[in-house]
Amino acid sequence: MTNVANAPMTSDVTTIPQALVNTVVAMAVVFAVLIFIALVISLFKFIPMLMQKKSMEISNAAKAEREKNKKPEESVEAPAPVATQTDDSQIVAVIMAAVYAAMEEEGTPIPAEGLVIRSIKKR
Amino acid sequence: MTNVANAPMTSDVTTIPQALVNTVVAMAVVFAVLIFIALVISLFKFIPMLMQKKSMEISNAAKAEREKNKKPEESVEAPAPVATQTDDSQIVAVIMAAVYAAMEEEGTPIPAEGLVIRSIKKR
Amino acid sequence: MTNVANAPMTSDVTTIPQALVNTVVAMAVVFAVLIFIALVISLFKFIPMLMQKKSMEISNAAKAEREKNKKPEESVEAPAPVATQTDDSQIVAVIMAAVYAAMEEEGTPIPAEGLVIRSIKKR
Amino acid sequence: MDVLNNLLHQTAFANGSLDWRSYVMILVAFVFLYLAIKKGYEPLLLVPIAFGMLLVNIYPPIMEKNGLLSFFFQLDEWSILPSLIFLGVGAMTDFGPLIANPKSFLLGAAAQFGIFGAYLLAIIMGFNGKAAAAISIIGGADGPTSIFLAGKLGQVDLMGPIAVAAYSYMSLVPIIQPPIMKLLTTEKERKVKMEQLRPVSKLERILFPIVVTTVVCMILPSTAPLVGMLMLGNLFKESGVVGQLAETASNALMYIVVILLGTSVGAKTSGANFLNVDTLKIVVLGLCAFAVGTASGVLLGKVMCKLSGGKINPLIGSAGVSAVPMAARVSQKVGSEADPTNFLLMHAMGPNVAGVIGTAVAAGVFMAIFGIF
Amino acid sequence: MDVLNNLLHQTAFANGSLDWRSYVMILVAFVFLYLAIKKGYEPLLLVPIAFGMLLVNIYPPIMEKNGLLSFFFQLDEWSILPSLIFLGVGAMTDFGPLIANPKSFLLGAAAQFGIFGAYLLAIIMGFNGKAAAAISIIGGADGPTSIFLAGKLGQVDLMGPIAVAAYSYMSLVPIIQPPIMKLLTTEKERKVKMEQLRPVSKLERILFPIVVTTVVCMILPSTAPLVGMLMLGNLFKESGVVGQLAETASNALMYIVVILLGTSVGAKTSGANFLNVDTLKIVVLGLCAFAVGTASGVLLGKVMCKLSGGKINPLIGSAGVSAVPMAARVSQKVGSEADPTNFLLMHAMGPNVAGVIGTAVAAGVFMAIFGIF
Amino acid sequence: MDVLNNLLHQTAFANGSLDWRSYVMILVAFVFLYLAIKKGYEPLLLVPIAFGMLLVNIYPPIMEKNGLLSFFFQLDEWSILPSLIFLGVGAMTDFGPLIANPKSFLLGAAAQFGIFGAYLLAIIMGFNGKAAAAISIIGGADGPTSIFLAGKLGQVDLMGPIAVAAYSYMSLVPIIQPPIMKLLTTEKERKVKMEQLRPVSKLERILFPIVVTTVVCMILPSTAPLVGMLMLGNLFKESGVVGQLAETASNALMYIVVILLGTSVGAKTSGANFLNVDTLKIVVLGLCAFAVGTASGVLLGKVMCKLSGGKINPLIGSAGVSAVPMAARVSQKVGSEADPTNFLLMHAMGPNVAGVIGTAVAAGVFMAIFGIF
Ligand code: NA
Ligand code: NA
Ligand code: NA
Repeated sequence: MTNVANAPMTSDVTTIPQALVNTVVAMAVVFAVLIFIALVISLFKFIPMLMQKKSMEISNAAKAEREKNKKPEESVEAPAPVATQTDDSQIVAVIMAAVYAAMEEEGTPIPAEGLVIRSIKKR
Repeated sequence: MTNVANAPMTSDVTTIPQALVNTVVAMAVVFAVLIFIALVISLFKFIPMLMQKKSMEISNAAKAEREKNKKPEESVEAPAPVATQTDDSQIVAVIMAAVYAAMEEEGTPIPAEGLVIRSIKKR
Repeated sequence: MTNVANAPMTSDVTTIPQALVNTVVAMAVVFAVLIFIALVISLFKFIPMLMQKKSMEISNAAKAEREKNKKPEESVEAPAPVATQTDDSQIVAVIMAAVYAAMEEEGTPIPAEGLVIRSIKKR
Repeated sequence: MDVLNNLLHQTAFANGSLDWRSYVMILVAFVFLYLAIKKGYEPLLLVPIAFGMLLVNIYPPIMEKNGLLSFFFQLDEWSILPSLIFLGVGAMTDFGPLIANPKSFLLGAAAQFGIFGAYLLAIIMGFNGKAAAAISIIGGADGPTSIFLAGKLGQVDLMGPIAVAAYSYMSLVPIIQPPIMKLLTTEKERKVKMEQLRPVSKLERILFPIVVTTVVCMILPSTAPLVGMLMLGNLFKESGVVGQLAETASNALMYIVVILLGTSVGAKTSGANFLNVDTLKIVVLGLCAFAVGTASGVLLGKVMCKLSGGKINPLIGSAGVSAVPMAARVSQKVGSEADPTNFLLMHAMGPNVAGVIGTAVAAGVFMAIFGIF
Repeated sequence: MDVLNNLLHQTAFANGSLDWRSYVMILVAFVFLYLAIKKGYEPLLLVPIAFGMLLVNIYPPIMEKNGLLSFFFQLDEWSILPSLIFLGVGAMTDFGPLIANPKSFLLGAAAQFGIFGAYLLAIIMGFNGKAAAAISIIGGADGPTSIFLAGKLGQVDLMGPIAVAAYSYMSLVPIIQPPIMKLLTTEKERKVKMEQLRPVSKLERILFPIVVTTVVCMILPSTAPLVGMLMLGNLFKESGVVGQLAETASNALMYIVVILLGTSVGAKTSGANFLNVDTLKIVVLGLCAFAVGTASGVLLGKVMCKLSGGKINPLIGSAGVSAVPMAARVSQKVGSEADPTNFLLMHAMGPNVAGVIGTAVAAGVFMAIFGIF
Repeated sequence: MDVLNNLLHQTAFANGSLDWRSYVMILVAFVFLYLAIKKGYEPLLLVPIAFGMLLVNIYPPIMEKNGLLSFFFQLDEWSILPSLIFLGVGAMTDFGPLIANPKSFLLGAAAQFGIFGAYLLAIIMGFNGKAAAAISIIGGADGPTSIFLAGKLGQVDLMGPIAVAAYSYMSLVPIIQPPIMKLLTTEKERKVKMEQLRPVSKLERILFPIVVTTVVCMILPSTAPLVGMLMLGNLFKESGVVGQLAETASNALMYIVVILLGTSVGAKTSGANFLNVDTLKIVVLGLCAFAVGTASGVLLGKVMCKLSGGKINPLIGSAGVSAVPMAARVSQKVGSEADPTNFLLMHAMGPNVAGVIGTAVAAGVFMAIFGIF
């Protein structure tokens, strides 16, 4: 793992001024990195709010859906599978988009296998 | 583990006719092996019958033995050790027979250690 | 791990007289080692006595100490920390003594770091 | 300020080791973590795999010489980890339903058509023989077998995509299989009720792993590490005299191995390795393999239904693709949709576990074809 | 009597492999066993370390080529064992208090001054750069990070003294910290009561390890094995879908690793290796590092107390040196001495676990400085 | 049809790698499985050993370069696995009865006559010195010590037969010992009742492993890996502060090691390796060793009975061969047959565990004789 060629300080002796510089820079980096993480993590406190909002939307959607689907024999199981299916296809779409992007980059013609997504969406 | 010399298909490219042959042969082998195991396993259903028959014989033998050995102080423990001993010596005999066979094959004179079996049988 | 140069019996064949000598010596060593351990372990029976004696001394000391320290707000916790501190500094002293010995041996001047012990002892 | 400069050049952003592919793969890792944690898709393997994916795409040296995950990966290449997972799988598997109904072996064999269908298609798509074989085994729906065969065939670079595809599709079995099953069966067939299985004695359960090891390894010796460990684990369980070994094999040892295998296989999906046409083809081939395997299992089920005079429900055929025990649960679910009083789970477990043996046999055939032993 | 002669020459007394240093080290091993068993000083690591110390000083070949402990030590050198311990630590750590109060990260950063203070002092004492860095990380009070960095910087000969010093001082935290804390704070500051922490949702707990891994490893990629494993373990715990992996990582796997790591690191303390001036210097430097880290944590705590208008108790700053969870307990204890109704434990856990991340970052900075990745 | 041809040539029947010996060994493996599972003969080791035997005789490459079991066997050769088993054994062993009655050490020493009797006989039978030593250690009735010594003396080819013989005879102890014990003792001696053992304090239990390690390893340093690990495990148990390490060492870690050691040692019994005159001789020598060890233990017991004025029951002498705890149970059983109110179990545990140390010492003497350290 040690790439000697790139090593900036291959001489084993560190002078005291060098050490001072290292210390200042290093502590600055430690603080910078930890402050940056702290900032990112402090955004987490908004997550509960977002979730609540979204879950309200979802529960509304689910309610609507449930009313739409009100056939007596399916009423118990319907909502869960529907939700699952929707999310699955979204995810498959995301993966596919990424792979497509990769292919286009490489200049490969995209074959007809787009049906993968469709075959999962159906059902 | 790859014995290249023996490798039948060291060329990396497989033609489609080759692949078709491989497929047909391979599926035939898969079916052959699994059908063969199925046949062997289907014989297992006779095991419970055999066991019942044998256990009946054993319980008769044990009963006879128990009557023969009817000394009051040993009556509780006797059957188990007897059974153990019998089986043990049978097994030792089987192993010994195999080892003897191996020795005769190699033309080694059989030494006097046959007493191993006897020393276990006795007691 | 096999130091062939030192190996006393590198010739693979052991004559019967050699084997006899080996056996006698080896059994003697086995007995010697196990008897020696047995002697050491047999001294263990004095440990409970020693412990009892020492614990009596300690409980006396602790009692005295407790009386000395009798300030109502500290009475519950005091004995334990005191004991801990005493033992700790004893141990630190032992380690230090050993390290000092090592340094003197090597002819290194002993630096001013003796304060390590003091900084632990204090408090 | 040399030091600061050096520091800046070491960051993942600046040192040139990461290109756009790495960033895409980091996103893909997040998606897999989402699927594993939120959706419960095979989390035991997808969480470590996705994390390995994340780490290698931020810090590629973790898979280079002396990198942490490269040490773990060495154990994959040597087939040690997949074999030890099979030891644990064996210690958790109940082969009772298969012993009670050995005809299930036929359905476990039929489902392997998925493997060979995908193999043919892979050859047509231009993969060389060994790569095609390694990819097609995804259709067997047994992760350790896929990794084992890819290792033995020297297809280490495909191991990442293969493992990801295998475990992803295994978790998608409840979505992939039902439409195919319904398409190929009539309502009447789906309503077929099967007789209760006979009880299986302890002696039969003990003999089973010994007999299967002997027979399979005699005919296809190169499967010995895989089939042997699977059956040894099962013998630990069924013998009843080494409960501690069964417990250790299926618990501490297996989960240690899962962690090492998952993270290291996941770390084979560096951007350049994963984001290419081959991966896309593997995704397609894997789906084909699952679909064909499901279909051929069901179709042989139909034949057996006919021949048995309607005593066998064709829906249990789809369980032959393995993905234990999910595929068997799918059979149960589709069957109970047709008739809520229909209980197929136990009957489907037979083909389900037979499919594990069938895939190992298929792997053995591939190794034989390529002269590997 | 050749044989008897040979036997006599093999004994540890006669074969010349042991000198007086070995005997001193055997005594030191006894002292450490006493401290670990009787005093409860970090026994999980000090018992194996002391036993490795005992064995290597009686039988040096146990650490030479093909010696039992040399095999285990190889796994230390390859950074496998420290990384796997961090996997287990992650699976046992609750980052909730840190998520609820991200300001704690500042205190976790401040405590790293201890490391760099010791680094400067080590350079002044004449250590070369890499040795100084490896030694100073003791101040981070994270054993696995110390061993990891010493391995990466190629300071294997210092690993024994470093590990012994690190674990010894970690267990002495309740003795070292309180006087410094009391010296630097006023009675009023110590009595500051902090508001209850907000509850942290499951989603935040799941996102935390993923975010920290991504951010830290992007900026300092060479920390990926350490930070990655720590966070993977935490993800196992918090995801809630791989309970078996969390359980295995923090139990069977971790304790196996502790046994292998402890005995082999302890066996790096052969007499010649340990009884020299460097060890004495390391003992001094380690104490300085702990003291400076404690002080700087408390001092930043004072600043934050001022800036927040007296909402933050400076005593939680000392917990930033890590030594999880002991340093946090010390904050609690000193706080409750000032006011028995003061409960600081949960608030101190934030800087405490932030200190683990901070030390890993400091280790990453050292690796970057020396061009290791 | 090339492919079909190739397939046929790969089967175990056709590829010429199996001769009649292989088939005999497969039968022998079945017999051992029968003994282990049905008869309960040391199943923890005989089940994995027999399965390794089965696999290697069907598929020899499993022990060749890069074969699954060859990797495990490497860990035997390096003495890692036997040492780790002893760690677990130590964590499960109660040395209390030995501490309470140190005279038991004499009986544990006497039983080692079995080893040296077998050694002499082996030399007479024509084995070379190292082979004779490796074989004779079977009489110590400690599997890991046998495998450890065979490895250290470079007798890897004998490891299969030695391990099989050692574990087989260990399980036959209840059949081999009683006739010898009864032959050598009078009814009156067998009826001797022994005083209750004194209670042993925690401190003594903690000091015991430390003292034994120090003394034994000082005199015979090459036993350090074995004796050290045994005593470290015991220290884990008795110290009371590292319960998790004791639990892991004696549970997850030990059973993982048992699986790896058992299968790989079993795989050293390929037909050519096992079915030869040497194996037959080993079987004979092993039995002699057990018989002589039992007899010499009992005979010294008689002497001690005399000298102590009838306070020691000679039956506890036979327990000195180890085979913990079976040999102690045999003493109990034979004693209670003479007088049903006679309880010898605890008194027999002393010589029983002393025998473990005695055999390790004997192994150390052999290593010293051959200049191995
Ligand atoms: Na399958
Ligand atoms: Na820290
Ligand atoms: Na013994």
